[in-house]
Amino acid sequence: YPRKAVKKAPRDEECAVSILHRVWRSDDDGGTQRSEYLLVKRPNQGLLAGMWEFPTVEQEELGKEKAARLKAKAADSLSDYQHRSQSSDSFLRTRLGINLAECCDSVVRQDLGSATHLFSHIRKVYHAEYIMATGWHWTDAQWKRPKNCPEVEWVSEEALATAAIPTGIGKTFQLLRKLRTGKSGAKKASGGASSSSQSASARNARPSSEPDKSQPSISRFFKHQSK
Amino acid sequence: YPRKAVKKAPRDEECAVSILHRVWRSDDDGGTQRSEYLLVKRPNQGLLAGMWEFPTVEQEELGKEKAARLKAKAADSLSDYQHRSQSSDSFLRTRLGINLAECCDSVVRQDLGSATHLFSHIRKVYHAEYIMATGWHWTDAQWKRPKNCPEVEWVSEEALATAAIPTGIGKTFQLLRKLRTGKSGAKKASGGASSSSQSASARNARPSSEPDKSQPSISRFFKHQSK
Amino acid sequence: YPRKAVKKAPRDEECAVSILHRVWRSDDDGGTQRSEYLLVKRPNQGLLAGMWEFPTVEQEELGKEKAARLKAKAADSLSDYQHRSQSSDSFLRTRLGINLAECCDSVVRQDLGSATHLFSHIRKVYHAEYIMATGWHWTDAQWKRPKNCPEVEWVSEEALATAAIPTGIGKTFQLLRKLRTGKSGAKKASGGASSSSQSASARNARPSSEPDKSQPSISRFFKHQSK
Amino acid sequence: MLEARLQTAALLKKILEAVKELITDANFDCSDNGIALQAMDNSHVALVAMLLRQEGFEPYRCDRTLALGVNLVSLSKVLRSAGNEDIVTLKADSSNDTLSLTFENPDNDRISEYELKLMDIDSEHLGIPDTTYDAVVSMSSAEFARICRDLQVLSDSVQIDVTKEGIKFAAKGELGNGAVTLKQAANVDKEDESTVIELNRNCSLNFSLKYLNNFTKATPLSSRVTLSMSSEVPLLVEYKMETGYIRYYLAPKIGDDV
Amino acid sequence: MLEARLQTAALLKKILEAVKELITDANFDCSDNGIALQAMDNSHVALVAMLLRQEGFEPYRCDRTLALGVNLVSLSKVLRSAGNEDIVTLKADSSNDTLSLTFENPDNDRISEYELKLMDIDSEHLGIPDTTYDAVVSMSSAEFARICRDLQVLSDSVQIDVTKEGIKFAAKGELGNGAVTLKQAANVDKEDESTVIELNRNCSLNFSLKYLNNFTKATPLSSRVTLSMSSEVPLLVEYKMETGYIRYYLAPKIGDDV
Amino acid sequence: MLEARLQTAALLKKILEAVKELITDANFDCSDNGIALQAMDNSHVALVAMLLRQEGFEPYRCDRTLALGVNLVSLSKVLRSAGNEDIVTLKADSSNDTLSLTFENPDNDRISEYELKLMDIDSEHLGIPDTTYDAVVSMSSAEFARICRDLQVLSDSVQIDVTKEGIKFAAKGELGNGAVTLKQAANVDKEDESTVIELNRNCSLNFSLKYLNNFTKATPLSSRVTLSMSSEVPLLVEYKMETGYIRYYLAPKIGDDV
Repeated sequence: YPRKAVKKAPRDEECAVSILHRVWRSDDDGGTQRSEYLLVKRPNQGLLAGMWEFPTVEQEELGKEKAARLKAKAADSLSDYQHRSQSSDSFLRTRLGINLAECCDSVVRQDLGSATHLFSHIRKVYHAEYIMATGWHWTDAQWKRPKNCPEVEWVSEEALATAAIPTGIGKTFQLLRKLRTGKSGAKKASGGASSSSQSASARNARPSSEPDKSQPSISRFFKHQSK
Repeated sequence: YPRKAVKKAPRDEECAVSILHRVWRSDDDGGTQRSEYLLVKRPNQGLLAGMWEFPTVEQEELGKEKAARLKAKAADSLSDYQHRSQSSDSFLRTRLGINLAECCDSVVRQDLGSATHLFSHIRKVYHAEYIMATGWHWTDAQWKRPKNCPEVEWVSEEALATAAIPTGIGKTFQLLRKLRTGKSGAKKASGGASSSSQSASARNARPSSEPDKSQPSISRFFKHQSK
Repeated sequence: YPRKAVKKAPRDEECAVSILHRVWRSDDDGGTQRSEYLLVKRPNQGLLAGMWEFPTVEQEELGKEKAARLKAKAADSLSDYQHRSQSSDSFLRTRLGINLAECCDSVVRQDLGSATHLFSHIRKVYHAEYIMATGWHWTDAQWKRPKNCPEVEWVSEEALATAAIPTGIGKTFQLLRKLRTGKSGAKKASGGASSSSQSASARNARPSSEPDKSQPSISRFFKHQSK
Repeated sequence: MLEARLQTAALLKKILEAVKELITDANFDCSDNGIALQAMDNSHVALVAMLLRQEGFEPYRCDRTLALGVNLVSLSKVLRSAGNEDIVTLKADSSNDTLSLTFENPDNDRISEYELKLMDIDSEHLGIPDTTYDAVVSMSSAEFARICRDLQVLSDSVQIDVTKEGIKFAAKGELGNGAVTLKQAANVDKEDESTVIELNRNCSLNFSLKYLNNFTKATPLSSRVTLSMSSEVPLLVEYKMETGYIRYYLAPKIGDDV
Repeated sequence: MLEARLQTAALLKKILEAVKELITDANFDCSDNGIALQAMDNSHVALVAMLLRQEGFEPYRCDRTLALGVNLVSLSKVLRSAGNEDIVTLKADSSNDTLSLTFENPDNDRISEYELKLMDIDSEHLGIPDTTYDAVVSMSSAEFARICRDLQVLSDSVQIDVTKEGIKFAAKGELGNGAVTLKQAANVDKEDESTVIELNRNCSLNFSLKYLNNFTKATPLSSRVTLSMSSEVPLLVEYKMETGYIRYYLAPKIGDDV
Repeated sequence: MLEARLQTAALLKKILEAVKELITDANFDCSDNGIALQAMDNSHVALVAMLLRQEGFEPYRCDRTLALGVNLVSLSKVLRSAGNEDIVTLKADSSNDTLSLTFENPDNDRISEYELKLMDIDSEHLGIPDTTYDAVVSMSSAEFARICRDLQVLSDSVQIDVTKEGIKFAAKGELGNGAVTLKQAANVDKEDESTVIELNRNCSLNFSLKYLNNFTKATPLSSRVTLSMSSEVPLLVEYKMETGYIRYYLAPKIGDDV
C-alpha cells in the first residue's frame, strides 16, 4: 500500500446530555398519569443538521463554564458530574427557559454514566444525566422561552422510538433503559448536589466503553488513504 | 389406535386482567404505608366456580365494547392495549363501582404483556395491566357498589400467595413480579393513554408464550380418543 | 498434633439493623431532592469501639423485647420480621428520639433478608430492614434527642462508601443495593405491618448464607490449639 | 404389576433425552405388548409416540395395564446416575405410587435403587390415522440433525421440497437465504449415509425448525431417520430402534409468514 | 528460608483444585518436615488438612519454620500457567512478603517466574485427636465422586450405612428416594475399583452432600479414597499421595431435618 | 464478477474465527490478486489486514475489483454449516447485493447454497509504511497464545523485552508479578517450537493483553507467529498461511499506568 497525504487522527470530544422527563397528572384525561421527554431540534446546518436530540451542552460550552466557575471560587473540588450537572441546569434555564425549581414539584437527578460513539474523525463521549421532574405544573403559557430558543418538543417514550435521533444521542437513552431494567451495574439514584462520580461504587459502574487513555489509536500511526 | 368421534380443536380466547394495587397511609397504624390488591370472586357456577381472580373482562365483553367504540367514532386507531385499558376502566366503574379518578391521588398504569394458559380445549391469553393507585383515600363507606357487584376483597401481597387463584390468573401476577425484579426485558412504565403496544420496544418485550398463528396445533389433525 | 486446652465453639448471635433513609427537598438548594442515611456511633469501648453503624438492636435487647411482648398479649403469632421491625421502631424512638410517624410524610419499610459475618468466635446474623422516610421535614431543632443518645450523623450514599463501617454492617447495605439493582431474587416491597417472612416468595428469597442448623461446625469437635 | 429388565441403561437414557425437552410429564402405558408413551408437547403443536416392545426386555412381565405418570425431567435426572452398561430393572405396582428403578453394573458389585414418585396425569390419547404419504425419505439421522441446526441460523422455518432427484431444505431470513440439497444416492459403500426416496407425488411443505431441532434429540437412537410427508397432513419423523420406535408428528406451517 | 523443588507441576495444580473451593486463604506451614496446610472452610463446617512431606521435593531446604499466607484463588490462577510436566521451584524468605514460583519446561528453553504477594493470616490450628473409627472403608475415589454427584439430584444429605456386606449411600427427597450399594468385594483383577471394609461396629450416619461433593475435587490426586466413621465424630475422608495426603473432616448432620 | 473455489472450507472458517471478534463488518476487497481485507477494530485501536492470494483458489476469476461488504458474524454463522472438508465456491457480482457460497461435500451428494446479503460499508484504508523493525521474533504460535492467556491473570498489559538471549514477557498486578522467558534456541528436533530472534537493537515495549489475546484467535491458521517491534511504532503480529497472511497491528501503550 503506498502512503498518502496526511489526515488528522480522530479527536476526542465530550458533551453533557440531559434526559429531562416530566411526569404529571393531566386534568383533561380522567387524571391519569402522563409522562414525556424533552427533545430539542439541532440547527439547520452543520453536523446532524435538523435532527432532534436531548438537551446537550457541547464541549466548547462545557469548557467555558468550567473555566468561569473555577475562576470565580477556586472550585477545583467540583467533580466532573457536578460540573456537568450545573452546566445542564444553566443550559436549560438560559437557552430553553426551563427553571427546574419552579416548573414542577420535585426533581430527582441521576448520573447515567457515559456512552461513546465513533464518527469518522471524532470519538465523542456523551455524559448523560437523567432528570425526572414529577408533578410538572407549568402550562405552555407559563413557559417563557428566550429569544434564541431552539425548537423544542415534549414526546412520549413511544414517540422517542421513531424520532429521528442521532445514534450517539440514542445511546444515552439506552443507558437510562439499562438503569431501569437493572441489567447493568450502573449506580443507582444519588441525590442531587451531593452526588459525586468519585465514589468507589461509581468507579466500578462506569461503562466499559470508557476509553483507555494509555492506549493510542492505530490511526495515529498509519495514515488514511484515498482509495 | 382406532379413530374415534370428533372433538373440537382447542379454541383461542382472550381476556383483559387488571391488577389493581392500592397504596395508602393508614391512620390507625402509626401512619405506616399499606399496600393491597383487589380480588373479585367468580360466580358460583361455571368454569372455575367460586375462585378468586383479579378483575377480568372476558372476550365476549371485550368484543362488544370494541365494536361499540368503533361504531361511535371510527376509532380504528385505538391500539389493542388502549382498548383493553378502557374496557378495564369501564368494568371497574360499572361492575365494581370504582372510579379511579376519585378514589386516590394518582394512578400509574402499565401494560404487562400477556400470559397464556392451556385448558383442555381452550388456549386462553390473559392480557394484563398493572394499575397502581397511590394515596387511596376512599373508605369502605365511600365505595358505592352497584347492585350486581360480585364479592370483592382487598388482600395483601402475602395473602395472594395463599389465595385460591386459578393458575392462569396467577401467571399475570408473575408478569408483574418479573417486571419488578427487572429479570425480564418487559417494557417499563409507559404513561397512561399515550402508551401503545405497537412500539418497537413493546414488540420485543412480548412474552415468548405468544402463540405463533402460522403453526397449527397437532390436535387439529389427530382426533381425541376415548381410552 | 497434640491436643490443647479448651476454647469455646463459635456462638451464634442475631441482631436487627435498620437502614433509615431520609429523602426530602431542601429549601436552601434550589429545591433539589436530598437523600441521606442515618449512622450511629458505637461506644468507645468493646468490640468495634468507636466505629459507625446503622441503628442496630442487639440480640440481648431483641430477646428482652420479645419476651415482654409475648407476656403482654400472647403474641406468639408475631413473625420474626414483625418482631424485629417493632424492636427497631422502639429503638429509634427511645434511644435516638426519632418518631417515624412525625418526622416525615410517608414511610416504606422492607425486609432485606439477612447477612452473616464470621468473627473469630461469633457467627453473627444481621437481619436488615430498609426504612425509607420520604418528605422528611424535621429540622435539627425539632429532633429532641434523649439523654443517653449516642452520637448520630446523617450521611450521603457516597459518604457511606468511605465511612469506617464494620464489615458485617456493610453487608446489610449490600443487601439494599442488590434489591435495588434487581440482581438478586430478594423479595420486593411488602407494605408495613402486614409483611411476614413466612410467605412462599420470602422463603425462596432468603439469602443462601442462612446457616443450616442441622450442620454442626467442625470446631465443636476439634479443639483450638495454641501454636 | 410391571417388571421389566433391560440389558443396557443406555437405551433408556437416550429415549429420555429424546423426549424430555418436548414433554415434561407423561404416562408410560404398560401392557403385555410393552411400554408405550404418547403425548403432545406443552403448546399442543407436536405429538410424540414412543414404543418399546416387550421383546426388548428380558424378562418382561405385565399382568394388567398400568399408566405410570412420570415427570420426565426427574426420571432423566435419576437415569443420569446409571452407567451406560448397567442392567436396568423397572418395577411398578398398581397399589403403589412409585416407579422402582434398579441399576446393576456388569461386575455386579454395585447396585443403585431409586424410587421415583409417580403422578396422576390426565392425558388424552389422539388417534393417529393410517396415511399413505406422498413422499417417504430415508436418510442419515446425523445429516438431518445437522441440516436443521444449520438452517436455524437463518430462519425459524424450513421449506422441504422432495422430488425424485433428491430432497432440498431451504430457509430465508434477514441474513440471507440458504438451501441444502441431498441427492437420491446409491452410495453403496456407506449405506448409513445414503438418501433413499419413495415418491408418489412431489412435495413442498413448510415446518417449524424449532420443533424439528427438538426431534433430532433422538439422533443417538438410530443412524437413520424417515421423513414421511403429504400436503396438509402432519409430517412424521420416525427413529426406529431394534424393538420399537420414536415417532414425532408436526403439522406444516400455514399462511403468509412462512 | 524455603527452597523446594518439585518434579512435576501437576501435583501442585491438583492440590490447589482440591482445596480452593473450600478455602480462599490459608497458611502454608513450612518446616523441615515438609509443607502443611490446615484450615476450616469459610462457614467453619469442614476442616482440610494437607501434608506434602519433604521427601517429595528434591532438593528441599527449610532452615526455620515459615507460615506463608496465600490467597488460594490467586495461587491457583498462577499455577494454571505451569505446564503439567514443568519443574516447579518454590522460594520464600521470612524477610520478604512474596512467594516466588519458577516453572521450567522439560526442554529447559522456557522459564516462567512469578512473585505472588503473601498475606498475614491469623489462623488457628485445631487439634485433631487420634480416633479409632468404627468403620474404615477404602474404595475407588472415582466411584465415591460419582455417588455423591448422583445423589445430590435427590437431596442435600446422604445417609451412609456400613455393614460387613458393604457400604450403602441413601438419599431421600421430593423426587423420590435413591440408594447405591457397593458390596465388599474381592475384585481381584481391578484392585483400584474394589471396596474394602474394616469394621468394628455397624455405622449409620448422615452427611451434607454439598461438602462431600466438594471433597471429591481431590479425586485426581488418588485412585483410592478412605472413609473413616464413628457415630458423633467427624467423618474423615482421606486421599493419599505418594509423599503426603489430603484429609477432609466433616461432622455428621443432626436433628430432624436430616 | 467474482468466482473463487477453495479446496477446503476449514481455511475460510479459521480466518473468520481469527477476525470476527475484533471486527463486526468489513469489506472483502476482491481483485485479480486475490481477496483482501483491511479494517480497524470498533475502538480504532488495532488494525487487521488479511490477504488470500489468487493462487490459493482453483479456479479464481475476478475481472474487475469488487468490495463485498460483509457482516462477519453472519458469514461466520453460515460457514459453521460447512464441513471442514467441503469445497467452497464464492460468487459475487457487482450488479447484485449478495454473496453466494456453495459448499459441496467430498462425496458430491450434498450441496448447500447460501446467499448472504451484502452491506455498503464506507471504510477507509490506512496506508501501512514499510518499516525496518528493531526486533523480529519468530516463535510457536501456541506458545504465544499461552503466554498471553497466562499473563492476563495478572494484568491488562504486558511488557515485552527482546535481547539476543531471548524474549521475555512480563506483567505486574495486584496478585503479584510474573514473567515468562523464552530462550533463543536451536531446538533442532522441534522446529515448530523453537524461538528465533533477528535483532538490530534491544526492545522493551508495553502492549494491551486484551488485544494480543484477541490476535491469538488466529493460532489455528499457522504453527508459527512473527512479532515485529520497534519503539514508538505499532507491533506487527503476523500469521502466515500457505497463500496469504493475517497481520495484526497494535500501538504500544504509553504513559504512567502501563
